[in-house]
Amino acid sequence: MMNQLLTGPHKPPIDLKGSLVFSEAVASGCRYVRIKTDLTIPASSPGQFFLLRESRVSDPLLGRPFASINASRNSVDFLFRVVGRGTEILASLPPGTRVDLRGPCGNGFPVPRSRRLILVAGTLGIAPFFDAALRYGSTQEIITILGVPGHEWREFAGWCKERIPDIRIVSDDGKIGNSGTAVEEAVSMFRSEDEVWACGPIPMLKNIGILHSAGCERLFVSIEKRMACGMGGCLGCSLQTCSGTVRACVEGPVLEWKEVLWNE
Amino acid sequence: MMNQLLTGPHKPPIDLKGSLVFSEAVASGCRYVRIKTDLTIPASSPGQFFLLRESRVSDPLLGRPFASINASRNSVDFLFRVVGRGTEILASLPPGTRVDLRGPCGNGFPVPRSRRLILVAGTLGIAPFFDAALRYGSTQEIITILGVPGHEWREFAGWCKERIPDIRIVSDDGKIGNSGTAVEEAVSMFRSEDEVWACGPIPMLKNIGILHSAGCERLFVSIEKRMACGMGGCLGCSLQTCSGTVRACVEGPVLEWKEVLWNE
Amino acid sequence: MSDFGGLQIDVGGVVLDSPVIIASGVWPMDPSMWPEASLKGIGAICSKGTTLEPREGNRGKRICETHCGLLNSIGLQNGGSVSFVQNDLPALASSGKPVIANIAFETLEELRQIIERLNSERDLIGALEMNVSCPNVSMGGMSWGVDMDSLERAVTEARCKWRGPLWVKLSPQAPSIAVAARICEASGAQAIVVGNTWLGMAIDNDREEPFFERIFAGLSGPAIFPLSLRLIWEAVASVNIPVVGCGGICGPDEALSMFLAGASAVAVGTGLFLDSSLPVSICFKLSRHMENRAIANIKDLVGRGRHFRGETGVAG
Amino acid sequence: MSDFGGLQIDVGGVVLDSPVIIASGVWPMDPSMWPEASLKGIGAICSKGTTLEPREGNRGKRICETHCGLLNSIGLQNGGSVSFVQNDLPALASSGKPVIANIAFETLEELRQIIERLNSERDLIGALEMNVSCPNVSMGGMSWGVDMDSLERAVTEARCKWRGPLWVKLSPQAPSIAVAARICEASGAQAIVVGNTWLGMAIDNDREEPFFERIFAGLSGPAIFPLSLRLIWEAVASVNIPVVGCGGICGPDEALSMFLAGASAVAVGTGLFLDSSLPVSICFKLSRHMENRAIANIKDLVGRGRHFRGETGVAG
Ligand SMILES: Cc1cc2nc3c(=O)[nH]c(=O)nc-3n(C[C@H](O)[C@H](O)[C@H](O)COP(=O)(O)OP(=O)(O)OC[C@H]3O[C@@H](n4cnc5c(N)ncnc54)[C@H](O)[C@@H]3O)c2cc1C
Ligand SMILES: Cc1cc2nc3c(=O)[nH]c(=O)nc-3n(C[C@H](O)[C@H](O)[C@H](O)COP(=O)(O)OP(=O)(O)OC[C@H]3O[C@@H](n4cnc5c(N)ncnc54)[C@H](O)[C@@H]3O)c2cc1C
Ligand SMILES: Cc1cc2nc3c(=O)[nH]c(=O)nc-3n(C[C@H](O)[C@H](O)[C@H](O)COP(=O)(O)O)c2cc1C
Ligand SMILES: Cc1cc2nc3c(=O)[nH]c(=O)nc-3n(C[C@H](O)[C@H](O)[C@H](O)COP(=O)(O)O)c2cc1C
Ligand code: FES
Ligand code: FES
Repeated sequence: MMNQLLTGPHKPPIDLKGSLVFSEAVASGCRYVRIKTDLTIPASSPGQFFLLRESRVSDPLLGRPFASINASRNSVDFLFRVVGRGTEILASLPPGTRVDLRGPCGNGFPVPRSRRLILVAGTLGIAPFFDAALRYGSTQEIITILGVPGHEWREFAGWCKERIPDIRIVSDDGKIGNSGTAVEEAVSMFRSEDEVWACGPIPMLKNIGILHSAGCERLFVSIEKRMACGMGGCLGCSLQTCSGTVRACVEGPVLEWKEVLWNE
Repeated sequence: MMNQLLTGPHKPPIDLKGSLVFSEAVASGCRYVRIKTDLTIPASSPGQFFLLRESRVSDPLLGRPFASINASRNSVDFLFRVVGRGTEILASLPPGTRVDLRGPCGNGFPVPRSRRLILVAGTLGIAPFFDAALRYGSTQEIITILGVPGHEWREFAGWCKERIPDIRIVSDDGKIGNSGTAVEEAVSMFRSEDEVWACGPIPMLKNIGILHSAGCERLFVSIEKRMACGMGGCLGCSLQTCSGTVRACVEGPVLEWKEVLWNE
Repeated sequence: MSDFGGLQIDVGGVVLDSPVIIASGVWPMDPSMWPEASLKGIGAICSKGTTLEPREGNRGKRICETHCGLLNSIGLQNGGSVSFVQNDLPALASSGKPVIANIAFETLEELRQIIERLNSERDLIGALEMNVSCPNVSMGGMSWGVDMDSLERAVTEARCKWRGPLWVKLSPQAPSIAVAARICEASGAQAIVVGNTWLGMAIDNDREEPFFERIFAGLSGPAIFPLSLRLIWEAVASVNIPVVGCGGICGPDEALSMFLAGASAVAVGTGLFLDSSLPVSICFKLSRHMENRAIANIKDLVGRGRHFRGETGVAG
Repeated sequence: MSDFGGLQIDVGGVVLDSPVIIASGVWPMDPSMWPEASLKGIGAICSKGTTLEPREGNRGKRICETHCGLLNSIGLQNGGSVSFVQNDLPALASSGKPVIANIAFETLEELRQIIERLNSERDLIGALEMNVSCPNVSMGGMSWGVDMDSLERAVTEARCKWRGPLWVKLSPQAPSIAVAARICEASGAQAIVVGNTWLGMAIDNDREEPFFERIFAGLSGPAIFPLSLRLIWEAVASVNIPVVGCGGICGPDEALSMFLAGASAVAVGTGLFLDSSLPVSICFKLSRHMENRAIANIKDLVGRGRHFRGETGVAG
């Protein structure tokens, strides 16, 4: 399957235990947390993710998938938004709380081949891109585009700006950065030799490929599916592609845009 | 029923939300915690207790019953020992964790009538007695006796000694304080006009009444039963007494020794 | 008068100001012991299961926590039907909330006698709720609600003798809840409560023996919610009388799901052990959901989750 | 060779080095994807449910979390029996662990054909595990494991055709697990697995419709453990063949309880989503418990929780 070819054979994720080092409110409903693990975290690449859960608590039962940021030997950060019960509880945990991690899961984005790499994010879709500059900043020209709905995302956008130097921010209401969507902004600058990574809600991901026809060659998207095992066992995260059914947690979450059957 | 007579009509407990202020290891496996509540805690008396649980988490499901210490308008302390999953999790919660409280539950010890009050505790049975000195120290002569199994309880005993001035500590192995049990120590000093409160394991409570025959008139024990509702609804905590079946969470946990059917 | 507009509903002959019922066996029978926080949202209160004669209940340990669940083996401790009519019933009725009298019986003769006693205080009782999870002694201990012939006989008998509204509280152990529900409807029940606790057990590993003296015990609490919801979905499709949803509701969202599945009211038990303001939280949630969708009356919420992809399984 | 002394056991014709089996449908079919931490404690691995022809599985959302539980509606996505024999089976067998081939079928004819294909690779298969929770199309969709005539026919047919050890994985929705178990034993099964997921459902309150496209889904995880344990207790009392305990085991204590109730092995599913070292933790716990009580062989642990207050319901 194409993505396995892109990233080489998978190593299964491992289960780790750790503690919450800090948990900061980045903006209303958004949290930036750091986990220190007891054992070494295997190396990961941008787009890979971890399942995070509070230790010993089995309600919520499953780990929640989050893209890793700043993963080092013994520490990994996450940036997440409170959308439901699981993230609400995770957001309320004070430093010191013991947590379980499973990861790194999934394939991650492939090593870029073009000189210019354009990263397109819808709100929290920015998470997998924090490490891209670190990893590929010296070999690639990287442009990051963050789209947010409007002014209520100002704090969030500011926080990202501090950490991603060349970020361009656009908002639907034009109150932060240019007016428009991340996809419009991205498409306006596409050159056919660019490589593009996108992460965000499904309609956005679908759109970017439709609009990019005159654009770049290599377009990769990171797709969110509900997950249980995160390691290819349960088939809870199945996804239709041109090459057949794949698992978002193993063959994904990163897929080539043109492989995805967008109308399924 | 006698205990209702002793303590007057019951007010139902109320449900409160609060946060963990601190959580200290008192000795290996023993924890001293303080909860600050959002709303005012109704006044309670020694022997009353609260059900404590982590907010929003429904596994563990039920609140765990603990005697209140230092209860004030907005804050209450607990001293507990890790014995199973629930207390293990409670002990691991860092400050800031949100908790639910239900209380004050139960009848508590009746206002003492004798001049001298002897408090007899087996290990964690000391918990309900911390407030007795505060409450009755000016009107009663109070003698507290703490029995522990042996030297591994030294830290715990020391901690209690700092907080309860006239405490006498005895240990089975004689390594801390006098050698012997709390009951032996207590019985040796009983005068018939004394009032005695005891809290600890069932065999200890049973024993004190058997041995005290030459002793005091008013002997009250606080009895532990598994509880679900803590407010007289579920009948999970039923207990046999001479006056019929009673609920440990309403008519108890404090009962007159001679009312309890010890062989049930 | 209801505190929440639009939440009043007639369930099998009982008018409830709010569609949230306190389930049987979880709440003090003396209203002076009810926390104030709970009073507002309560639409009716079920009594503890009453038997003809007083019962001591089970010996040994009575409750055991499981993951998100509670096993109980109380064993119907109660003061018997005489004491119920003399003491508990007037006390409960003094709360001003409709009283649902929950009864348990082992023989038809017992059933008849209990009803006779309750008939004497018919005015104080909103509805009679038959708990059919108890054993039918003439069937060797199989419960009334599991053997369909027993169920039919018991409900028919009760309908014949009892002068007020009749509800039947079904057992989740029924081989088919749809069949059981239809039998109740055909035998004259005006509402069914779906369901009761689920049969489970626990083992004390250290002692290497069952935790409970009677080995099996009833599982309640959030763990069972998805199972209860499925039962309600099935039951609603099979009868035209109202269904009261019960089992595992520990938050407002779960209650709402039950209404969408077709329940006309919900009963809460274990959830009250965690939060005595659960009834009022449920009412708030229902009101907000109805407001957002311009639903004026709770009746129009009932079964709304069934109108999709062409299905219309909702009870009439 | 077992890593844990005394944990080897013969379950219905399959010798397991450890009595912990990976349940069907939860684990990758490619051993290179198994986390190292899990390898040590595993005694056998069940394949994903294999059907005669390939299946896409269900559309829409497939998993939904509940309190301490997981609803799944995967819909038996699998590559079909040809691909199973060619690809998955050799891969699984290369792990060195006995492979339990889990199969699902809608007609007896399908059952026969699947077995025919599996017979061709009989040597790679430790046992055939019949999943009888799927619908029997000739019974209008009622599942094989719920209708006792269907169950008898299917097991008899499988016994007749399949050349190796035969296990049947029963449905918790069976009206009586004891009866179902006896039918399997009488029809030639060498072991039964008790049980599978419990039928539940969820509703999406915002969309006001069932969460799953197929409305009902199977509940697994810690929530169901007390219910599964009770089923095992009942099943063990009714048959003499070994019972594999399955349903809700998410920690070593739960596994131990199953053995004390009479299970000869346990199968773990959802628990692996939380901790891939669960199998080895279970083995440690069993070893420690046995050591403390001077039990040399796991066989002597099986059913020890049944010898109390004069009862001796343990299977021989
Ligand atoms: C590979 C991957 C990477 C992700 N990275 C991030 C990230 O870095 N930051 C971030 O804020 N969010 C990220 N998400 C989304 C995040 O996992 C969900 O927002 C979160 O699981 C919601 O949990 P909840 O309990 O609050 O929501 P609820 O809706 O209460 O969750 C119920 C269940 O649905 C699942 N679920 C709900 N929404 C999603 C979703 N969008 N994707 C997958 N599962 C979902 C939950 O995991 C849970 O099992 C990622 C998702 C995936 C699949
Ligand atoms: C009125 C009262 C006051 C108490 N005060 C204190 C105190 O101040 N300090 C202290 O350390 N302990 C106290 N206890 C005992 C304490 O409640 C238990 O140790 C605790 O509930 C054990 O919880 P667990 O989950 O760790 O144990 P587990 O054994 O895992 O608990 C499983 C279940 O059993 C119940 N349970 C277990 N042991 C007991 C017990 N001895 N009494 C009641 N329920 C039990 C739990 O509440 C829980 O529902 C008190 C008990 C009662 C009834
Ligand atoms: C402690 C306890 C006692 C109960 N007693 C009765 C009873 O006497 N009669 C009855 O019909 N149901 C009884 N039940 C069942 C509840 O009324 C309710 O149907 C069940 O607990 C499921 O709902 P829940 O999950 O909201 O608790 C009892 C439940 C509990 C937990
Ligand atoms: C995602 C998932 C897929 C499953 N697929 C199958 C299957 O194909 N065949 C089968 O017999 N059981 C299947 N099961 C049931 C499990 O094997 C197991 O019996 C059940 O989940 C109960 O055990 P647990 O609580 O340990 O998970 C599946 C369970 C889950 C969660
Ligand atoms: S989450 Fe289990 S296969 Fe992807
Ligand atoms: S704990 Fe419920 S009646 Fe005492």
